[in-house]
Amino acid sequence: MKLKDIIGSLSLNVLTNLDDKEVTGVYISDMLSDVMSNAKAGNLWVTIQTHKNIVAAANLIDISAVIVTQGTRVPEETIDLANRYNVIIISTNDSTFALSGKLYQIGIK
Amino acid sequence: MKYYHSHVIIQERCSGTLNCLRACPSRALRYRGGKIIYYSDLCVDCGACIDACPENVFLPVIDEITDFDKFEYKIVIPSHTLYTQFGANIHPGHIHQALLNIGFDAVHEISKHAYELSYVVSETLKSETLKKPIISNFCPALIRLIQVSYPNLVDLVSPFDVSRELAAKEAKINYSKELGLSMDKIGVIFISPCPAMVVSIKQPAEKEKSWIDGAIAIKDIYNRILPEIMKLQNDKTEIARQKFFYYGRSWGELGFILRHMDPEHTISVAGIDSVKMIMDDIEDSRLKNVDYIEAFTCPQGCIGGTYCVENPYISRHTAIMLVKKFGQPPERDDNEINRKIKNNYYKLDEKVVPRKTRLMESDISTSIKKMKQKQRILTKLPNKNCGLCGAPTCETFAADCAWGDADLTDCIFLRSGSH
Amino acid sequence: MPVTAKYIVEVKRIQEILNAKTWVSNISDSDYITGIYASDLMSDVLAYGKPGSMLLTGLYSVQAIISAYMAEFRGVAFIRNKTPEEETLKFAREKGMFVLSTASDMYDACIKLAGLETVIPEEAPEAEKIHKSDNLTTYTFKIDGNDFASAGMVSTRVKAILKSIGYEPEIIRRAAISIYEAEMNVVMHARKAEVTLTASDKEIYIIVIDEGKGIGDIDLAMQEGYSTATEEQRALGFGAGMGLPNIKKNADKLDINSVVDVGTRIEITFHIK
Amino acid sequence: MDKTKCGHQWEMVNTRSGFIITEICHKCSLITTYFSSEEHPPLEEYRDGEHFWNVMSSSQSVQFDLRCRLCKTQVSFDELSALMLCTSCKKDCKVFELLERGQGHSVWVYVAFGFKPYKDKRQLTGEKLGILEDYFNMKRKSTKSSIKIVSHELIYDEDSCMGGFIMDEFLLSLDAPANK
Repeated sequence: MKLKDIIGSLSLNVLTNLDDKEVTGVYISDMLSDVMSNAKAGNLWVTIQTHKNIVAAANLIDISAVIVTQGTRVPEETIDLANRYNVIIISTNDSTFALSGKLYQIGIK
Repeated sequence: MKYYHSHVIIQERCSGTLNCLRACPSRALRYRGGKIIYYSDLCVDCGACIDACPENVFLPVIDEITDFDKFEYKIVIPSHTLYTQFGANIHPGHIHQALLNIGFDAVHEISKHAYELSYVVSETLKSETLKKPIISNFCPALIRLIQVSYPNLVDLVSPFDVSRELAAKEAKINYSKELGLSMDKIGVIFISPCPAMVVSIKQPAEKEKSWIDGAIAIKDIYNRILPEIMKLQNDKTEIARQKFFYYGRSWGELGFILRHMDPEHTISVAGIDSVKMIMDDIEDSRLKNVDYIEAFTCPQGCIGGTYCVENPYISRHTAIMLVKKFGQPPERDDNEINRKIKNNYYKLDEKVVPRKTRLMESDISTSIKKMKQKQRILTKLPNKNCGLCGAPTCETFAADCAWGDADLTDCIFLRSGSH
Repeated sequence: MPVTAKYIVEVKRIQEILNAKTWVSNISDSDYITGIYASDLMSDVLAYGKPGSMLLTGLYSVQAIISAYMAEFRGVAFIRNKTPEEETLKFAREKGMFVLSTASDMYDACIKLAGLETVIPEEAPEAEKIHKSDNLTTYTFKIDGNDFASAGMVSTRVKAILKSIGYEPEIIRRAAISIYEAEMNVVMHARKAEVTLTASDKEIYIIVIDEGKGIGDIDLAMQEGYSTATEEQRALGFGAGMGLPNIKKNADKLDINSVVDVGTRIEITFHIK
Repeated sequence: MDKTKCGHQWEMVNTRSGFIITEICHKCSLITTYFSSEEHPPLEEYRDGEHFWNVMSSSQSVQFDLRCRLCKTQVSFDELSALMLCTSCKKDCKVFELLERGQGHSVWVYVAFGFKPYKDKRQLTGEKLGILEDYFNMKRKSTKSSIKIVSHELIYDEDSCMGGFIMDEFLLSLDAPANK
């Protein structure tokens, strides 16, 4: 599924530059070491972490986009770094649990 | 911003008595991982930790007499409090002579300036438009307390420089003229009753630089001048009535600033808890018809300072007796003072501004999130304030957890579930 | 249209759906949870987790169960077949919480459980929205009528809270004065009262509900100098008839509802700029 | 199959969760780091020979091996404590030089840190760094960029490193790292 379609159908806020990517699957975790060892390239990564270190992990694994839940404010520093590394960060006011339900409903398995 | 503080912590000496945690009125100390943790942003330099620790872990940062050998001419300004440390039979003139005997070149008396200042303040209070009550800025620990805990009150802090600074300014200027020496060759040394005044000299809250070059603790100089005073007593030495020997009417005990002011519209308060009560009242606009507040964080005022030697109640008695026996008002030239008021001679260069502490977040939402966490944690804590987690109270522990400085598992009640 | 999710699921259903292993049960057949919070970050569990929920986490530290307990959760489910530590299990047994573990990863577990959610569309009134937002914190205080000795305590505590949050000094000053006046009114005229402070990034909202004689004529009570204080109270310097007018002067919004011989409800609002 | 000729296809196996614990000796200020599968680091200071160790921090982390799907060669990465994305730095640092050189071609530089003290502990060999780099590059889908993994030895001054660390230091603390 295309990232732009997901953003459109769930009306998510894009915080960084956006280029369209293919999304394959979802990985939920707030642990960077967990993402490094278990997430797959192309995954949507759902988290409430906003530290700039998420860019390091997302870039390493080639995550399609990071979705920050719970409306957590993402620091400028993180957004600047994400733009430099073409990491896409998206935000939603939903909780991680509520968002998973919606992602499933639009067909991401 | 890096704050200068009055003590250093010698961790090796600490065996974990936790006395300091409980003594600290600003809740700036913790004991974690076998070490004392010091949140210096909350510290008001009251010196309670120095007093409370039986192991001398808190080492006061203070100058030694030899530190001033670099100056060609050394002027000493004793705090009012020094005069109350030797009993009511010792004439202040003998104390001055003893200071000269141990190597100072001149003594400059402070009470003339206190007297002058009280006139300046009384004149200012006549203004109808002035925001009142004015809070005395004599006690630097009080200023820090206002900066940290009562940011709304900074505007009420007296806009005039304190007597010790005015004394140093005058001494430096006059001696420089008289001796033909440049000001940097003249050292002005203050004899301090407390760590807070030392800090106010090293890092003033309301101006660029202090007129005073350094400070010595009363307790450090006490042993040096006591033998000299005894010698002078034995020899029945005539007191040299040099022109700078003014005997003020007050010696640093609670109420001394107010001596020269209208008691109907003034309040005097000492001891940090009582001071906080009054500050709360001011914030709630609950004090009606009060124009001026004299407040000291030490119990009984400066005579209760950490660096004092004598018991404050005896000092208080001595102070009363000294006034009775030797007190005489210094001469005052009101016209001259009025001229100086016009020239802003007494005004401070800068205003006191609130201080940010580690608990203040950049935005309200983050702050509220933290407060909510703290509140939730607090309801699950035993509220026994046992201190075993290393925080002085359950409330401070909850805040530390919320602000990420402590782990929930540090609470032994939470771990064993015994409540 | 605002949508609120109602989530009430029996714990044994969760066990079945996740094909979960039960480490600590402490639950009866009819026990249920009212929400699910999926997170590895304990600060957010404490800040946003709703009481009655279950924590779904990959964080197998004992901190997880302690944070869940603090947030008044019913229990914890660990993902990826993590074996909980003995300390976690001991804690759960002591606090009457359940501990499960499942082979699913977080997304898998979430989507399985999300199917159980009953979504009820709900028109939320604008006024209630802010109080339902996550960005607020609520405190409750009690005041006793005639307790002149403690008068001012609530105002002092409210002020301390507002200061810690870091509002502008000016708004704190106005709030402190208003609460102090409201507190004095209770002490002088009512039997007892409850004060609720709700602080958010948009407003400070204070409700004082008292049981007492009530106010007969609110317009009259709003006039400066009007007072029903007794001679004794006035001799002590209270009851100058400036209470309500002073609150009105300081607050951004003041609502008063009163029933004679029952009590008064005062709502004071301060807007954050 | 000849292992030397195998065009390895790496997969991550044998992942173990645990904690990276950092300790300091307060007598000589030496810092040691190690991986522990126990949650609780030693709370009290303890003595080990001439050192008195105190815990400075503990971060949740994983250790893993990489195994080739084809020839079954298995390589352990027990010497790796954390990966850090180099983001910006002083010019004197070789890693930053690499980054600047790579930016135009979208090569992102990660530093692989070993365990301290570096001179006393076995460190990742150049060969292993290459394997790790291959693994992540193979895993990545992007054709626009690739990653480069280098040893911490190239760093000019570790204490001033401001990069993005892939480790979970703040999970347990209630203060979200964003606010640090």
